[in-house]
Amino acid sequence: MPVKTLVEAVHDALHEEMARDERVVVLGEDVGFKGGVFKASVGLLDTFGADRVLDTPLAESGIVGTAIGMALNDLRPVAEIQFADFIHPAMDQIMNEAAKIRYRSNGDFGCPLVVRAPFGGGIHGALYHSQSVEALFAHIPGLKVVIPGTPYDAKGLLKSAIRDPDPVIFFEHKRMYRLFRQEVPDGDYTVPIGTVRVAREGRDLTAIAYGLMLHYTLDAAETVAREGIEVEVLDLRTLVPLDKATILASVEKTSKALIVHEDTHTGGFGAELAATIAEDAFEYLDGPIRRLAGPDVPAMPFSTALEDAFMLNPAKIAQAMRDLAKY
Amino acid sequence: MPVKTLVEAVHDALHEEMARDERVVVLGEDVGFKGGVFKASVGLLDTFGADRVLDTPLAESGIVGTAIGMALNDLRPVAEIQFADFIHPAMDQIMNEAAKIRYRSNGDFGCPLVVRAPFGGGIHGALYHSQSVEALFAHIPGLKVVIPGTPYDAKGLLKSAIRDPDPVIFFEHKRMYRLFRQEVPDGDYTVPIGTVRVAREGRDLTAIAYGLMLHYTLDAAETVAREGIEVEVLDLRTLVPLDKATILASVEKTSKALIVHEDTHTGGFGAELAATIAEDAFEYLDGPIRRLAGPDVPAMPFSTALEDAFMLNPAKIAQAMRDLAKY
Amino acid sequence: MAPTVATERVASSADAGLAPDELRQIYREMLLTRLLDERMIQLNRAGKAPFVISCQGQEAAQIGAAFALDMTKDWLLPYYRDLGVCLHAGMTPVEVLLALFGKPADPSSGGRQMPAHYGSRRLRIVTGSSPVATQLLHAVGVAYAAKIRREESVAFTSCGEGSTSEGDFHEALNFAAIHRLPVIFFIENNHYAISLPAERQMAVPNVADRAAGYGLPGIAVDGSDPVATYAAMREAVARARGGDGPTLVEAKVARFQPHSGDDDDLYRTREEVAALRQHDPLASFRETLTARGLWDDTQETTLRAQYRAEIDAADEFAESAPDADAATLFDHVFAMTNDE
Amino acid sequence: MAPTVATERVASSADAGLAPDELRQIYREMLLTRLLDERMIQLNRAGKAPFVISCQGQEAAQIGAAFALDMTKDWLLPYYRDLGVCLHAGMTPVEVLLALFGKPADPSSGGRQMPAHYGSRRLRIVTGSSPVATQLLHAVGVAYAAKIRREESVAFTSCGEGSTSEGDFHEALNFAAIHRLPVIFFIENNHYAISLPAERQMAVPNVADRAAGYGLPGIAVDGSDPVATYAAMREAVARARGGDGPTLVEAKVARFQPHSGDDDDLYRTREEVAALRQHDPLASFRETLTARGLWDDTQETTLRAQYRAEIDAADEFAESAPDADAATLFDHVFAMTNDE
Ligand SMILES: Cc1ncc(C[n+]2csc(CCOP(=O)(O)OP(=O)(O)O)c2C)c(N)n1
Ligand SMILES: Cc1ncc(C[n+]2csc(CCOP(=O)(O)OP(=O)(O)O)c2C)c(N)n1
Ligand SMILES: [Mg+2]
Ligand SMILES: [Mg+2]
Repeated sequence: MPVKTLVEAVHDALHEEMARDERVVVLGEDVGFKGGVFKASVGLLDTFGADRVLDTPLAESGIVGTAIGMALNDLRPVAEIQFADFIHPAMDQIMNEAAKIRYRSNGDFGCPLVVRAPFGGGIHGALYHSQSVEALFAHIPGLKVVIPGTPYDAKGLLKSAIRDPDPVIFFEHKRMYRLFRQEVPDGDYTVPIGTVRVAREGRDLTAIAYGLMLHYTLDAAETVAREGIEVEVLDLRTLVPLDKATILASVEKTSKALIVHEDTHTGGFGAELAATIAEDAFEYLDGPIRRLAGPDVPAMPFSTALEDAFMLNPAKIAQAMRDLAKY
Repeated sequence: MPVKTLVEAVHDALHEEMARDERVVVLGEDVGFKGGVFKASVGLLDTFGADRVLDTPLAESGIVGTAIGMALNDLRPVAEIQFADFIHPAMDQIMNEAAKIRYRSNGDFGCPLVVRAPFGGGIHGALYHSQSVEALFAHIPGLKVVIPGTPYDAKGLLKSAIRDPDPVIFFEHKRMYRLFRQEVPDGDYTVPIGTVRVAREGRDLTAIAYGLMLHYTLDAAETVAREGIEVEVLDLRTLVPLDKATILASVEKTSKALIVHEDTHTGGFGAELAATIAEDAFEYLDGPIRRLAGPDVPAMPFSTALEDAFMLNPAKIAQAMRDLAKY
Repeated sequence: MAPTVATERVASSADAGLAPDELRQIYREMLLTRLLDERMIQLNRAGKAPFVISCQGQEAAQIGAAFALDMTKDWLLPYYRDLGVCLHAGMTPVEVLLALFGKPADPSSGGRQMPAHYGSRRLRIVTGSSPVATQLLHAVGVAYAAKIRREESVAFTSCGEGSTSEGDFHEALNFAAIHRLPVIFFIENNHYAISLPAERQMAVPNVADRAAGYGLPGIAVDGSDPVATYAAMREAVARARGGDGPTLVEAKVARFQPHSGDDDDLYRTREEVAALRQHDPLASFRETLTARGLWDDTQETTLRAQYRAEIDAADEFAESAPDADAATLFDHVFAMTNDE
Repeated sequence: MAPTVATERVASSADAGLAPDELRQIYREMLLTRLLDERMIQLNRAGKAPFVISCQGQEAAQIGAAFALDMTKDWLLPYYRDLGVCLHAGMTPVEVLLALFGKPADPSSGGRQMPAHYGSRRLRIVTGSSPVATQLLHAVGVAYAAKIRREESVAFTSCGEGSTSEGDFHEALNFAAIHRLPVIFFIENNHYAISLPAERQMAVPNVADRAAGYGLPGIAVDGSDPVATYAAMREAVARARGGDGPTLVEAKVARFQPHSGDDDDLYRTREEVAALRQHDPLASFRETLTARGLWDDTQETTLRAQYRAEIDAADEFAESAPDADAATLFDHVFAMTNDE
């Protein structure tokens, strides 16, 4: 089977879905002629033409707002926001429009839209090319929020997102775009939105992560395994709708939960996970629910020393695992 | 002592701060000649003149963006967003600019800005005049988020917000504007940002609420008190920075926590409160941490039947208290 | 690049090709709009409807504009004041009143949205929200889809002059101009955005003056004249259907009522409002038609009686229609929940 | 309302009143800007600096524009390509390189922001971010504060032509025009926004064409000519200081380098870029000065050597400056934490 990077997997999903359904269009800044600043859409313009691969003006509200109009008129737009840090001008269109179209029209209209954006740090992107913004969207009912943890899932989940009748916000960790390769089948397959993947089995504690942190968490689990601590690692994959059953089943088994995310601590998606566990698996808990997250500072700095201080890493995660296992 | 409504208290704070510090300016849609759609700024234009009380064009990013510029050039702007539901176009200016100015300039610049907005439902405002958006801002380090629960606090907290050297997002529950009166001293006093108020003492469980839900929670506490359940009610008042000490002390005393908010459930600020308690007061807990929140639907409907179904009320809260007390 | 024609009055020469029957039909729709609007204000004042927003003074612009569209293929993305546009598109008084009372049979939103948030796939009215100017971008996307499918359809979208200050207005016009999309931006300039007069909303006399900066034609028209509005819109529609791209049409109108049922209107003197009402587009179009022998008092009396009866019946039906079932609160969050 | 003058070339008659010394000073600053920019590109290619963004081709516009300002009272709200503007304002090569290496002594951000995110209260440069066009609104607010305090100060803000598509551009110009604020919107039109050519960014030939729609003057100027740019800016500054409100000045420039160190520039042919470089503003201004006897090869050689030495020293200093202490990560979240 071919091995692919995450960005290649994203590209393949776009290409195959455009070939499969002529209603699929791709739009965003530099997505056409340049093929995207991360090259996720390279070649699409040549294959599918300028009507379906659209280099837009520099205007994020405009990108999402026009994409919503396209979705309302029977296209299946996939909008790229160049960096998740620049999605804010589009928040009104995403949160007040896309998320509410089906509900406000009592089901008369739907909004089959995908908004893709690279997120996350560790690339010297500083305050405005490193952000994690998933918690903001996960709070808005009417949106689905997906973050693939592997190339295989990236392709399968993006296909599901494009075929979904509702708006899906799809974040790809940019540090992972070319970090490693994985077997990714050519041709069609989907991974359903809304299912957690058990990435590693274990009995001592449950660690939940997504994006780049999934890999750091798996690394850390290997480390502590050598010390006799068996961590069950869950790859969240979808924040909304949340696969509570898999999460609760794991915590019921291990009795301890560690939640890991790169986004800042207060009000991050880890809060929702912790609260859900505290409410629904309380009887099974054998220790406090730990959140290991980015620090509550406005954003990730550029300086290597400060960036390192901001970012989690396998060592910090392993330490948290040891502490919690000991509890 | 004079008795005042919440909106009068807000008005008095604005008036007194403008009189006290000529750097204070008020801007927003209809805040001048009309005195605000809820009349919070009535009379300010006459007293302080058009330079300091500014009817802006209909553009929320513009309102906040220009207010940031004013703050950078030594004014103390208080920007009104007419309804919290319309704050989204300003999210980039609030989250990427105001919140990050001090941090990104390494302390060289500050952004002493207040953004006020009425929020909340129960007034037939439907999807776009009923929203609670506090959780989105509480997730952004660099912002303070304040929600007064009483007229007294509204005046004192707004004064603190205006004098604060950093950006403060100040939400006022519009259903509370004229719901009741309370003694509010004329003249100067402040209520510090970042402190929880124990609104009612009790030993059986801790209920945490803010805004309109504070009052429903107090009502519910009265009801269950007649059944022998003594609820300690905390008026959160400030979401960020969070007064963890008071919250944890209460939960350590009662061993049970119920969090009540009008905003929707998933990723609401209740998640942060529950997660904090689950992590830091785990040993004291004697039952699951309950969240009672708005349903995970895109927004509050207009129809009375549906609005009532969306909104919490004292009866629903009392039932949750009973269930948790029984646990 | 198409020229900017910023003029207060586009001559309605030769009735812009409208036949007498069509002129009468325009008047009828204006009248129905007015009478239904008046009824809604009464119901609001009587405490039976929590919210109302009036289009009085803007009927001529709305019906004149809508007449230039082909409702079998064009899309409407109107704003909250567009009662006239939506009635023209086929929304009935019953449907409008079902929304006023927030009843589940309301086709726009099943009673979920505030009244005047029109929408209906059947009538090709795209669901709208309260945040102003967002629909302009949707219209651009709708037009884009139509264009790449080589459909003949035009997207009509409207907003008030105040709403043109939002960034979305800028982004929409720019995008539409670059792609020469079949979209019409219809600006109903009633000179106020709640309390803010247009002179403090913008430093140019006409919204139409903005169009040139995007490379699209901007036409200002007397929106109290339905035929003039129709004429300007007809040109814009022809341009859009002919592949020549978007047009901004600005109708100068007056707002006779407060901004909404919640507005005290104290920022205008009663004299100012009374003066505006002296130039009631409904009355003056009636005079025009009467002077030309196309209308008479008997017709007027008959039609008013007919509409009153229709509105009475609609009111009774809508008021007594069943309320929403609370269990439906969770419907239509996602497609999977109940539909598809 | 002030007129729109959209013309490619404003004549630089009589050196726009600039004395020979000033002309030479402009050239010197352009040269320093170029040499420092080249050094940063080298450092990026050598793997010593993770990020670089170049202003090559835009130096004449930047220095010409900045020369029209009074740095004792005006405020700058520049964008990431404005190395020349910030050097003119008093930022030193050491300071610029400290930022390039993300060192805590960087005055703009203490190494927190990416390079080229200028800021310094001392130099009256307002801290800027990456999201484009946001600073235009800040400039409007800064100018508003100056205006109501009756200060003479002007707010200068700049961005690329692509950034004018953002809603914030619209909201800023509108607000500034309504209040006739002392703010100058300086648009550096290098005809590309990363890969997007200006013709697909907007359907008008000049950004300056947009100004009229807001009721403010828009001037397009040849940004490869520092004197012409200075002349246009001087008028704009006079207008602002005289209480006559904002101006949009568009400088037509060329971008000689890729968008940033991360850009492959494959959307342009090498021939296209080579052709642009044929009209290097640095070379042509040197020729102009030389032809007029204001500059010679000896001066050039001496100055280049001097700047090289200065940049070498700055580079050495900045590279070897201490790195940030990780504990400072939590500083300056709020004022209370460490300062005030
Ligand atoms: C984004 C947003 N901000 C504020 C409001 C509140 N609001 C509703 S209508 C209105 C004035 C609109 O004025 P205009 O565009 O001129 O339309 P008109 O009501 O006069 O027809 C305002 C400020 C809103 N609906 N949306
Ligand atoms: C809001 C936002 N969206 C996207 C980007 C990514 N981005 C950085 S520069 C740029 C192009 C800017 O082009 P232009 O305004 O013409 O300036 P230039 O770089 O050509 O000088 C883009 C898209 C950004 N920084 N901010
Ligand atoms: Mg208006
Ligand atoms: Mg450019």
